[in-house]
Amino acid sequence: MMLTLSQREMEVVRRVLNREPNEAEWKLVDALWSEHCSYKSSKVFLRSLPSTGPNVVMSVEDWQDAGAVDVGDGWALVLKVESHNHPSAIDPFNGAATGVGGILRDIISKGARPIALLDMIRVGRLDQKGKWLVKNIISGIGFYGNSVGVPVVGGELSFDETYNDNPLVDVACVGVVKKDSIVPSVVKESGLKLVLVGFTGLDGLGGASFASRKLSGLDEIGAVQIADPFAGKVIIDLTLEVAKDVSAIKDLGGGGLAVAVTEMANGLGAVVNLEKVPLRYRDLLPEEIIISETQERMLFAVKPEKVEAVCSKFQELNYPCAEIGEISTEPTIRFLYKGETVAQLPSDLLLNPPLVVWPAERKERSNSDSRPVELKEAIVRVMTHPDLVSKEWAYSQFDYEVGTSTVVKPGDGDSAVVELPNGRLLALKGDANQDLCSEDSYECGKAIVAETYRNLATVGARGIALVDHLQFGDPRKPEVYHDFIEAVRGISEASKFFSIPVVGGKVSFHNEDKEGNPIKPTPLVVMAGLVEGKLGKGKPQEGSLVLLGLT
Amino acid sequence: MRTAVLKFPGTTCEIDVAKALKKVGAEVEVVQFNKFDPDRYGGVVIPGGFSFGDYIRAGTIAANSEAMKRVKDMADEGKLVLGICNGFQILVESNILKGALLPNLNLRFITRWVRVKVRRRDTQFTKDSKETLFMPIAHMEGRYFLDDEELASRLSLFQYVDESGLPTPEANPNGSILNIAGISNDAGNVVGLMPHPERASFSTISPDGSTDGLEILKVFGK
Amino acid sequence: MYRVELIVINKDGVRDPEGETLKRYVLDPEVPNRISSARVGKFIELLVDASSKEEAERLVAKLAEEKRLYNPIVHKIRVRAERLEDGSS
Amino acid sequence: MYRVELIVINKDGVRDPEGETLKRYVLDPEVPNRISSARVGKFIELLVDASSKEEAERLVAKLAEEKRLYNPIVHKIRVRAERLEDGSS
Ligand SMILES: Nc1ncnc2c1ncn2[C@@H]1O[C@H](COP(=O)(O)OP(=O)(O)O)[C@@H](O)[C@H]1O
Repeated sequence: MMLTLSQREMEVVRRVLNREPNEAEWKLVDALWSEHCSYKSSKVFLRSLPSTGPNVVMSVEDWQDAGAVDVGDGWALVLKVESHNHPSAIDPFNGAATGVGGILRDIISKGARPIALLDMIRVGRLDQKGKWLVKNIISGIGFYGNSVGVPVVGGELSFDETYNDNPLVDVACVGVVKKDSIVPSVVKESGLKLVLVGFTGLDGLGGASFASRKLSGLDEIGAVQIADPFAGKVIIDLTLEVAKDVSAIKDLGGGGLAVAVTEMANGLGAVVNLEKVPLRYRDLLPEEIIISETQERMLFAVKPEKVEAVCSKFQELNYPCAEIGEISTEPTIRFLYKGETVAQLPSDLLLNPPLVVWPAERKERSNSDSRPVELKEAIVRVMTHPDLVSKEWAYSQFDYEVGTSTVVKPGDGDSAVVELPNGRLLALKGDANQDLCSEDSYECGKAIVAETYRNLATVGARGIALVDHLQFGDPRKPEVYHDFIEAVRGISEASKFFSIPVVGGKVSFHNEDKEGNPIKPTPLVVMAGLVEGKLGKGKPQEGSLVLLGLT
Repeated sequence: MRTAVLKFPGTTCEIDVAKALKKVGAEVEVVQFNKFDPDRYGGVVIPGGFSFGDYIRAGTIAANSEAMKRVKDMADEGKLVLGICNGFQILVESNILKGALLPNLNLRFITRWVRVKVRRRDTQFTKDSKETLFMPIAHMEGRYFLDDEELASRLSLFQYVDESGLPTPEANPNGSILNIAGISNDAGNVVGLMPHPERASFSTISPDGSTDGLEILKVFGK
Repeated sequence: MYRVELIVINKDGVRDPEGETLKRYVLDPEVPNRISSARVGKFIELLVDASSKEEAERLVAKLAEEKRLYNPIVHKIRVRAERLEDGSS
Repeated sequence: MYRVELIVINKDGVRDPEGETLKRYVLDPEVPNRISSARVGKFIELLVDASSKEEAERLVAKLAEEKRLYNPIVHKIRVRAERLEDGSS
């Protein structure tokens, strides 16, 4: 059994339970207490980000879901960003594609219709492997986004050797929903039925135990997730159709059913009958069903009398849908298989891992690699850097016109602009700056917020909300942790300065190369804004160039 | 005209098409493929997207559906049938229109605004339309092919052209024979094309404010 | 039980850009003059319940035709069945 | 001259949405219970100049690996060579 829990954490579990958990229970705790799901190393700092404001409809509760802001006429905008870095490093096509699928399901979990995607890609040296990575990442994003009919309206494509082994694939999505129809991710009453749609398979299983049992020598298999955008599209369409009939929606991401059920119960309890879970492979073990990370699945909490109505929609398209359990009053999460208890743990324990604060230390910076450069050489170097050449080959592979609302298209402006259902124009942009961040992460945190805002301003928009994504190396390394803390401080300060609520975000640690060196710190922000007055669009025909600010 | 917009699982453009059809005054209904009653409609539009994921080949699985047998009946009765992008692929895969749509020559998905020239006036869709139309394409498998060039030329309805109206190789985004962007049957009531007229129906999103797509769609408004 | 391979490939005379690109940009620079042709197609493998190799092949060929798993204007197919040892029939 | 087939297909245990969709929406409705599995992959056919079947297969397997014609994390390959009668070697 492979666990990521520390000795100290295991002690806490034993003490609270006053017994030794069984294997399935360890895996359950391991999934819920993972950095990915629990934010145990980052939560303390994330609390400093300003998450409220007059326009905030739904703020981020415990950093688990997308937030929403008011965009007028009864409409709310839901916004989220996420990365799929590690899967993209080993299987760039499916890794990037499943990243798109994941972010889309976050948006539909709120009952919102996804209307636009952004992709921010960072890869290393453009050697044979680098080219293979970019090419497949871009086609993977297009494959999923195009197939489900959500336009990819903008993004970034940047190159830096720090990403040689660890490319960064960030995707952001915005969706729209009537303010009074937002669906929560958590339940408030017991007696609701848990309904799961989609098959469960081997995908994302830690691998070790399964591989050694059945597929000797193929340890990575479980870790590979294959994208199925067709299933993704069915899920999007039908989830939005049944949203009015359900009490809560949760998508299944990292940690699978274990995490979705526990977080949905939110302190109440749940009973899940694992034999009712529709399986793609008959011989999955009960504890594997609990933590499988198969894509294109959703969990609904549904009033008993509505279950039939919800499932019949899916069954009509031959898509599996099953009632697998219910929400209980007793605050315990119980997984049963044919009546036998597989795992039984207090909700409280699962939802509250011991938080950690690692030692932090500022790294000595050396400015040694600066040398005098000739102006001509500098200009040529800058103008031919792959970061700055036309990205048309990339964005022309995305269907950025679907939805008939993309007003400012990729390549046409510094921000993308899409038309909202109420006729208002929404500007979107994502930015990061790994070079500045490796110099001074605090200044960089401020600078990327300001840069994103400037990009919105070029189309005449004022920022209304942002989401951030904090990508760093191993938090147990003091310099890495220091940079992380400082970046959050910078983003927080700038967001407060501009009065822009941070309505969501994500943290991705452990981004490092094969030798264990961390990537340059790469916090990233995505901002949404509304165009006020006239849209700034198109190429200027005449006029003077005016430069603002000190050079 | 009462017009059905036929939705398969994986169709992505049904809302856009319905929006554009309403603009020309058509009475539009988006219909699920398994609930399609052709007798209720004077015309049908099969919109773009990735029906059944476009697995095996674009349009193949949808072409096997009952719904497409009914579309065939409508076509035979002389009703209006329009297939856009994936809809064109489905019409070809169902043998309602002749030929094949192969992967683009550059093997990549391509989004781009293109100009097409109207080559025939004997269809209800084009009998009084403008000479050239500006519309976007967005597809992976749009290279029109037919093993009989003479026939292809006869069916050819829209042809990719450059700024000066010539069907040059540079104007051909995907390698279609004879720069074919769309075809019609001999009777002129069934049309399939790769460009998206519904995306060229709103001046806010077209690069030059034009709305040439309406030229093709307006027949449903009658 | 039979394992049946259905291979769908462009007819001779229909361009195959994937094969051409593979040959020109990947294979020829690596092993010049060793590879005189490259064609790329689709591979479909089915496990079929049938009473003989011929029946399995006939069934798959019929399905390919009727369900248009290939487009006869551009593609040709090859069907090959092989009996599986532990099959039930 | 050898005709070499290179088949690239998802590993066992790695799911194959294309095969699943084909089975669920096309094959099962047409011939229920006759087909127990459908997998879809890529088919590459090369004409290779080599001195033996083994050498031809080795060359193609090496090219597949080095030129990333498949991703070993996700795919497995099969390589099969066959001597052509009128071949030059
Ligand atoms: N990965 C990508 N996906 C989609 N659009 C992209 C991507 N990378 C760049 N773009 C688009 O290409 C255009 C130019 O990009 P870039 O050169 O990075 O501009 P900027 O320096 O202003 O950010 C922008 O419209 C941007 O949204």
